[in-house]
Amino acid sequence: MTTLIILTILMILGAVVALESKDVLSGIISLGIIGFALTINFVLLKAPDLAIVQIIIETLTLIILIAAVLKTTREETAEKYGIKKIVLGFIGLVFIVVFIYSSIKVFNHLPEFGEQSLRMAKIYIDQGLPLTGAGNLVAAVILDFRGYDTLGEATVLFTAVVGVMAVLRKVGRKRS
Amino acid sequence: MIVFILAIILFSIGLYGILVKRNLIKMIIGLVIMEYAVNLMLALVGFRTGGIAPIITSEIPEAAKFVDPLPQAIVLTAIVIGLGTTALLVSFAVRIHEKYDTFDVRKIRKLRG
Amino acid sequence: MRGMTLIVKQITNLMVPSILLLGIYVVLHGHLTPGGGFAGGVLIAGCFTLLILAYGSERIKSEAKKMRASLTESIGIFLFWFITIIGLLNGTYFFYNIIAKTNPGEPFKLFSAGIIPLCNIAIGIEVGAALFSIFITLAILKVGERL
Amino acid sequence: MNLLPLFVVVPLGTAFITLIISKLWDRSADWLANIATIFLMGLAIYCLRFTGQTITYFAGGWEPVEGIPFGIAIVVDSLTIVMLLIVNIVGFGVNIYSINYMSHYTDKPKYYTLFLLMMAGLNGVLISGDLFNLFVFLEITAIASYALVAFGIGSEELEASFKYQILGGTASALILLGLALFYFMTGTLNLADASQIINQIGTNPALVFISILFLVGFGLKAALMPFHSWLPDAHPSAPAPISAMLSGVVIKVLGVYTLVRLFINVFGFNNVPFIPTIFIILGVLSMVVSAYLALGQNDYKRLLAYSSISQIGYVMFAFGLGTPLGFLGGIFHLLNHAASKSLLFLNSGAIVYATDNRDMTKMGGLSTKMPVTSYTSLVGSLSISGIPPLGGFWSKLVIIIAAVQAKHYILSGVAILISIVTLVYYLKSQRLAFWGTLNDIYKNIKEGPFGMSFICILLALLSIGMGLLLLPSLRSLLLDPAVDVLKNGIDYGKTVLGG
Repeated sequence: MTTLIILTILMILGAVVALESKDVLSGIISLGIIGFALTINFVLLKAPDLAIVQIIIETLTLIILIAAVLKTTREETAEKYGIKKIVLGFIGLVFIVVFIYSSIKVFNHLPEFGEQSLRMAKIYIDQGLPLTGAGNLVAAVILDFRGYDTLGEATVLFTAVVGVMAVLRKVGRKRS
Repeated sequence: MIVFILAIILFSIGLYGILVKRNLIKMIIGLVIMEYAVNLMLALVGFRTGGIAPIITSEIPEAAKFVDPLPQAIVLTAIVIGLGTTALLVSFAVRIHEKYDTFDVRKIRKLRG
Repeated sequence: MRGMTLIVKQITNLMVPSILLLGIYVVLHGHLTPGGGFAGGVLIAGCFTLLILAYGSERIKSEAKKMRASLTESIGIFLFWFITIIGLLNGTYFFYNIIAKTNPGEPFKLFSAGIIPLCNIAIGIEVGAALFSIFITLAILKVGERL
Repeated sequence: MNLLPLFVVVPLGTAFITLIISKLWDRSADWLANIATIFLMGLAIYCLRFTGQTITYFAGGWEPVEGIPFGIAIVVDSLTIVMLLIVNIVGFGVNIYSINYMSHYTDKPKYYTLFLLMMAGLNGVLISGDLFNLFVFLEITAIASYALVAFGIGSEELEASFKYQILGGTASALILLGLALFYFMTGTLNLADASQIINQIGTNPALVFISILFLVGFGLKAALMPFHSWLPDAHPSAPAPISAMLSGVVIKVLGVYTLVRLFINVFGFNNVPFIPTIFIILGVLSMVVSAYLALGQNDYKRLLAYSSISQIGYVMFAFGLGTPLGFLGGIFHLLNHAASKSLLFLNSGAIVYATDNRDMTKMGGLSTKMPVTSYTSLVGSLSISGIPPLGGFWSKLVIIIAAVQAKHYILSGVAILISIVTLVYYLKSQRLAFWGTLNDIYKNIKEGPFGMSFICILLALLSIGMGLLLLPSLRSLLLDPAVDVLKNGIDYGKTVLGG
């Protein structure tokens, strides 16, 4: 529990550095802090499947982002601290403080951490093995009980790839 | 409860980045942070005190207390969706840089404001 | 993208086969151990990405590779789609685990859990090829070459 | 009921195979995509015989155990059927139109693949009875439309699409956060089951927080007024068929339908009492402000985009009234707006196809050269502005009567006023673009190919004839059952799970 909190605070610090650093490249590398801390959090939260996927996806995300930045520019855009900027930042801060404050109130009305009651998941846990024959309950959920979602998920990835290839093709419109 | 609040704080930092930052790559970073925060939140929701990873082997009896596998399945999907969105955004950012030679939102016509 | 030094290339040569093997293992044992089609597919994609990073993208005939990766991806997801509609063709349900219901197999063995391992294989192919084609499309992009 | 998954399975399968086969034969994409959309339209029309019933189908055959559904439910009721009709008829028309229009662009197979994925996503959202499943299909639609908006990869398209993606991504993150808390609170993702649980819990702060997250998330997708800033960029920049699809269908399905389904059928207006007021406020705000902004536009497609926000405002206002008549007006206006707005965007596409120009001040006198486009766009404009006897008149009339009945006298006056403003800006667009003298540079233009004109005429006939749906015999077939679904409110759960 303590480790979890420390790692999450580390993630928050990483997020601040990632957004505020003057060099975009170091911002992206700080994003790695969040991703890898998240991986350890997944292990602590007993989710090995997620940890395996997250650690590699994180690496690939970083590679993609770094490749993009190296091809273009790594300079952070110059900030002008005019009155408009300060007002905007202030409104954003107020909004976020309200958001966090109300979420504190809300969590008092939700179950405690680790004490959630099962409804749908009860059947997955109790009867996952006899019904599907898969020892890995996560695999049983994503590919049998909720396989339709996974079809959608694979389709999202497919869509993204077709989209990337469409956007990065050489010529968009035919010349008449 | 404190971990939930921390996850919410992480989420709002990402939101803040999107609202305030003026660099396309920084905006993408903000979006990625938000996605991570939501993934963390879902994993936290699925945790049960004293539970073990939801993998039954011949050594572990079926009666053991497992953590909830459903949020994990959701996070798995969300991670992949997040990667797809990020890749698409990055390819757009590269293309925009090619046209304008800058990542600055204020120098790009439509994105202003 | 240029390649890297000899040291990196040598270590890559050593690492790639084992990463590939791990990826295939994770895909095939997805229903028994942590992992599955996604994790394994991502590992396989990572292994190809490592090769490109070490050896550079100039050396390969990138366009052809891109086409092949995208074709593999289409075939992988088409296989997955086909597995899901077997139930419909058979007159039962969409996404019906037809094998597990008729011939369950012994739990904790490789050949069990019906369509789950088959789905894992199809997803493994799809995810691996998809991530690799995203990477290679960005890697071979020469900024400013567009007309 | 093995037919229902076909709404998703067919477009998905066609999309996957299109990319493979088109490598061998380039023209095959045209055929495959159109056969798929024609099939989908037939299927949607066939589903008309199920109006008034609620059909539940569990993917994978996982029927509920002890009353707890744990598989993914596919639910089709009368409201879904109305929306499925809109999606698949407009999708069919747009796809026929694309055969000619998209020949300006390279790499058509990718266009068709993305288009079919978008159709699959839209149908998937509509037939889904499970919150996470709905989210996944919403993401498919969203990602496909990001890519489609920028299909021409010009600088304007890229910028608009980037903005759309950032805001769309934020919306998705908010929805997913809401989903996490929703699951934490109820322990289920099935909408029907959740509605029963929420009804037992009643109002509590967590529910309010979740509803605000969903409201902002889906409101961003629907482009309601404070969250609209992406729409006036994204919709005009897209290729015309995609603009028609986005304005005519996508914002309705991803935004309005999901909001209505969640807040009326799952949360229930009783458990979140502030929601109807917010619907009315956001609706009136969108209605008024974007009508005002549309007045100042000279770009034809941008004017249409602002008009879309304004009309979505009418719809949300009608649903916010919470009366059966209001529901009727809302659903009916959705139908009318889908037909007329996709018609108008396709017309704008015909103009761009002929003149390569969107600025109305540089047009003029096009009616002599492009009579079909001119007359059909007149029909569309008058229908949206609410001139009798076109469809739009009847739906606005129903909304205004509903507002008067609900004692919102001032707001019904505002709705009438905005209807007049709508007429003003559409007449302005007609005058600038089609009437007056012909500009010399456009002496040699001609009407677009037959396929494009044919679809415009078809949609114009649909806009004219839509008023007939209010006739009692047709009304009991389509609109009344859909209103009943909303009128039942939170009893949705019982109806779906049967018991």
